[in-house]
Amino acid sequence: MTSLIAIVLLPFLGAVVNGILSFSNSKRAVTFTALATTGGSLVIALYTIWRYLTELSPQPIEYVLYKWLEKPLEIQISFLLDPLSAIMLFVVTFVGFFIHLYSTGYMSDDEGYGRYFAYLNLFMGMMLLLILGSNLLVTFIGWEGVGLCSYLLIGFYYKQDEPPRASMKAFVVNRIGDFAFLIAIFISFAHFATLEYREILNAIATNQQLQDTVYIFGLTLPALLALLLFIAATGKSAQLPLYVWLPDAMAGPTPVSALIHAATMVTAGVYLLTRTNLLFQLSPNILKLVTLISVATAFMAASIAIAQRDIKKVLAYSTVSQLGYMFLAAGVGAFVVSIFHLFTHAFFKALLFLGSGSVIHAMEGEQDIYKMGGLKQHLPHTYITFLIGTLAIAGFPPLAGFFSKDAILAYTYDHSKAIYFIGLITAGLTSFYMFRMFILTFHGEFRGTEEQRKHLHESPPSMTLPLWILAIGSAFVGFIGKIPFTHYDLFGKILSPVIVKLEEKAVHHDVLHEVLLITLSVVAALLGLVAAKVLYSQGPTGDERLKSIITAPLYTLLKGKYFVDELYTFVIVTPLRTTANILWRFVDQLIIDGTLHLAAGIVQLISALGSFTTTGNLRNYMLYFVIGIILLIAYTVG
Amino acid sequence: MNEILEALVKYAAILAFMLGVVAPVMVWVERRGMALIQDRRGPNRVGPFGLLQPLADAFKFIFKEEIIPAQADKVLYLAAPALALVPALTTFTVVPFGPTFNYAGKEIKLVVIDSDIGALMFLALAGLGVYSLICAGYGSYNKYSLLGSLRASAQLISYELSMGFAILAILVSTASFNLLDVIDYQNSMWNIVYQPLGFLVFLVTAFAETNRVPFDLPESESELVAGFNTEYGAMKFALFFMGEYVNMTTLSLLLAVLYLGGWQLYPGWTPPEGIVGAIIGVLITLAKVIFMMWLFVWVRFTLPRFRYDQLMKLGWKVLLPLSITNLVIVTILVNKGIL
Amino acid sequence: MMLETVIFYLFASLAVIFALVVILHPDPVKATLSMVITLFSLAVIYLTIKAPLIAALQILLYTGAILVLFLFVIMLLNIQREISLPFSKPVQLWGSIVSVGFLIGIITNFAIKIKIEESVKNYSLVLIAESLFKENALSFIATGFLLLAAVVGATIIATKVKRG
Amino acid sequence: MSVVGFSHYFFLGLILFSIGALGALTRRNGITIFLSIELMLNSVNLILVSYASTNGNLAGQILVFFMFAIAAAEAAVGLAFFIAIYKHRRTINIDRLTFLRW
Repeated sequence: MTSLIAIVLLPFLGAVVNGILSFSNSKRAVTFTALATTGGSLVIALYTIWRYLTELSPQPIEYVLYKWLEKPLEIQISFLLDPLSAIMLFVVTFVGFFIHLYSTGYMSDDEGYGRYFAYLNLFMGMMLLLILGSNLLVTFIGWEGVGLCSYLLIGFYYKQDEPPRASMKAFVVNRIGDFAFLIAIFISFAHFATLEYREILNAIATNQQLQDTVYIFGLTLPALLALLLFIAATGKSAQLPLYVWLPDAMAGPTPVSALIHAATMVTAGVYLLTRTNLLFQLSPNILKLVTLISVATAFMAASIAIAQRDIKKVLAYSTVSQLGYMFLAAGVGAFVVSIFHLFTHAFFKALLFLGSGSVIHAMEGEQDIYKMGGLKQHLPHTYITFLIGTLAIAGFPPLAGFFSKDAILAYTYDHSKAIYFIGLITAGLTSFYMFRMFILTFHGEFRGTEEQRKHLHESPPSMTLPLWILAIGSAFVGFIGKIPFTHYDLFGKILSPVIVKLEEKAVHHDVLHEVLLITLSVVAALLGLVAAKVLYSQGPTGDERLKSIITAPLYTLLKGKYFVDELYTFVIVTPLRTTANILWRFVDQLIIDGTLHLAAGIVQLISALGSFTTTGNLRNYMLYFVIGIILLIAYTVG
Repeated sequence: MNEILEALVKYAAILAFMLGVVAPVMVWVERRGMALIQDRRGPNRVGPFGLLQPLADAFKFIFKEEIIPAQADKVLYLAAPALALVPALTTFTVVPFGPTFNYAGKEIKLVVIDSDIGALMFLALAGLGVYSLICAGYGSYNKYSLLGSLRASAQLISYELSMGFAILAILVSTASFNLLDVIDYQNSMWNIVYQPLGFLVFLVTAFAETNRVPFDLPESESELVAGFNTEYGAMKFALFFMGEYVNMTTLSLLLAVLYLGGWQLYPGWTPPEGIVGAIIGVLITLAKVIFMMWLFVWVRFTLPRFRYDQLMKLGWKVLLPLSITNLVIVTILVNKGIL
Repeated sequence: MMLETVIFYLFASLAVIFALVVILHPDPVKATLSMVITLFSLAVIYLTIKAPLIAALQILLYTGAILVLFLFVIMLLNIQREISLPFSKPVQLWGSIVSVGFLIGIITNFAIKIKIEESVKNYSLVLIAESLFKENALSFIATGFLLLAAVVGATIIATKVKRG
Repeated sequence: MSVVGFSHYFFLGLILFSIGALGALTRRNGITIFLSIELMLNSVNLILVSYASTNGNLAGQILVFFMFAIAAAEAAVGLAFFIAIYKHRRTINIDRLTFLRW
């Protein structure tokens, strides 16, 4: 499968070329390179996936690019194509290409045009490396690479104050997860002498003793690996307690938020969990932890989102919440559904972000929904596509979000009723905050300045075309998943070889249950819609009414994002900074530097004694030389 | 002792020939040839067809007043003409000018020094010519002289390299530094056929080495008056002059030996036994030398002069790569057993 | 027999005299030209000890190339005569003379201990070539690289444009 | 060794070497110092060749052959240095070139 190489290398090639082109001012060349490489990657990927999935019984295909290190530390750079990576490949290349296309319009006036596309192409390459890697190390390279690109792109507007700070935050917070990932790599290498997913999973599956023996801290080895990988995933995929970087990451350009911080990179954790699902299925405790954290994340993020004013912040918390849903699905053992939600979410969340980008573009950088309103007439395409996206994420049938979210809730219901209800409430909240934002943005009176009103305009075709494509996707991709009341489940069928089925769980409810569940989720979504409509049809004043309903302290708590950032600052950042200061002032400057200066001073003193021979006169040196020879020969001759 | 005597006899003979016959004849040939080419009369007053003109010139040089510039460095100034002649008069000692023959039961080789490293000796001695120019330029206390001498020595060094490489290519195919072996090697075919590129390079560098047109920049009268010998007159000038002609003759002889089969009438021709054969061989060699000398004269009055930068470019960027190419090709061919 | 002895003493004295001129003459051009004569004399001496190849190379390389290079550089830099003669700093002078004297004494002492086995052998070019290209082939190639490096280095150093 | 013994060549070499050494130690013109060093090099060459000839050994000549190459390289680089120094300092009088001093 040499086509895998082409898929991965094309974006890297684009990154290099764009990096070089960024020194010139040729926007057309940059556009061409960016679109040609990602487009080429997309076409080859589509062909490869089609060829692969239409085989009668697709076997995982491994392609070894080269052996990096030989035994005993045998590491090879190799790619793996199986149903899971095929689906991820489709998401990344498809969404990635259209966001590239969108960016050519959105970023067209930016002076860092070439730099932007160099980063974005690099991101594409790294993401492909992440999902196609056949072992932990290649995935890790991609994992770090996307982290780097995320850092670079969040801080893209490095001349302003906020973006560099946000990018630093994202990087540092991600490091915690990466650390766990690294430890997981070390442990698996120490025990299996390999990093290949399939070999590790095979070794675990066939070794009963390994599954039963406690390894450390009361955890078995699979459980430990699962825990570490989950910690890694909480960093990259913005789960509690490491989610704090994602809302801040919205300081980057909007297409970046769409691609990296909604559709692809942040779902890497879900991908990793699914890739190693055997580990999780062997350790029920860790699965429980995943469930708890994910549902807490989903609910918390959704509740924060209802009190935000920044259109992108709302979407960011929405992303965190939806990622929580994905992990929830994984936590209850429904990895297929988790990937399915990832798939649908990639479409509608990318669509929503791009739509918000279109709005921001029209509003000349304004992101506060209080200052928008009534954009329906001015941005018809954006309006319709945004509506589709909103309906999809709120879970209205028959849009994509409905299928995936309903499946997640159905599985959760089997698992635990309490968690199901939290999930259901979260679904209602989702509907509420999305429509709140939607109504405030597109309906009512225009609340911006006269200046802004004059400039209101629909975005160029290069931006609306991706919107429409993604809107169509958001509307219809749900049908490839499980359709209620039937046994049709294309997605599950494709993914079945990847998901280990340790014990067959009851998936099929009777019709009554199923009708009930669907009704409940639709009712929740409708309630959210109605509440938003009632509260916010008069504009931002709805906030006051919301405040009166849920009491002021709670509203302040939500508005202040539960003050998690402040808590982290107080508990971690401040003590750390104080310690560092002490170390710097006393240990570094006084003790270490002092020792060095003392040593240097002594040497200087000694050298001053000998320096009178250093006259700089060549003849003197030659004289020393001759005298030296005389001594040497005299010694030899004796 | 006998060998030394033999060498001295041979040297005396060839020296007498060079200074007594070649130089005067060449003076006449050059001037009459110039007249012929430029459609003029040339010297025709002294003797029939001006044949005695060289003699008259010699008298003029001898009786002219010797002038030494007041600020000149006398040692260097006076050493320069002698230094011009000395390398010229030693270089031909290693070049064979006739076939080996037996006389009174003794094998006599018609080369002054039959050395294993004849070709190397030639290159070494030819290189000494630079010092004459430098002494002349530095000793004359004259701007034009100094410039001319610097130009000349730069030119000499530049072109010596290419000439060395061209000769080396011949020696590689012969597998000997001895020039007699080179002639023997050409029994099957003359080197000019095998190495036309090398021949071309050698020819051009020969012109440059003798400071002749089109490479006579050191003495280009239009810009440097007369170059390094501006301040020289009378016998001293005559010595420079003679040195140039001897050099020309030696290079022509070397050219004949290296590329035109020496004394061979045609490839593979061996002279008859005895003194007669030797004389025929010498005459054939002489014919080739005369042809080459005529070529020198011919070129001198046909081609214009190079500019200095063109000269350097030609030397370093054309001839040197060409000669190295030639050497590489020849080496490869020899290695493959083709040559 | 006598002839060769005469040749040796003649050229040895020439070499020494002009070597003295090299280090004593205030004019660098003359010093270099004296050096030419010294080296040429040495070449003749090489001929008497059956090293004609070395003699030819000595003339070809040293007098024909290296010293011409010296002359070029001297003329290029327009180096004037030294205003005062070399022996102007007495301390340094005496230091030098004493050092060199010691050096000579020690080396002579050293030389006495060297055992000399006199033997006569014909050094044909073929033998030297075999030694050069077979036993010392690696050194020969290395020398080639050294020369290449020297050419490149010299070009870069000499053509470096002065700043400021 | 035919006519005069090895000692003759050795002492000739020694004399030339000491002359070279004296020149190198006392002259102040960079080029002349360089010349003196070349002189020392040549005296060593002479001793090597004569010693090799005396012992019926080729090694000395081979060594001298390599020394020629090295001397050529040294001369090229050294003179290039003088040119560079001259361009920079307008002199090659080593009494005034004291930038080896700290």
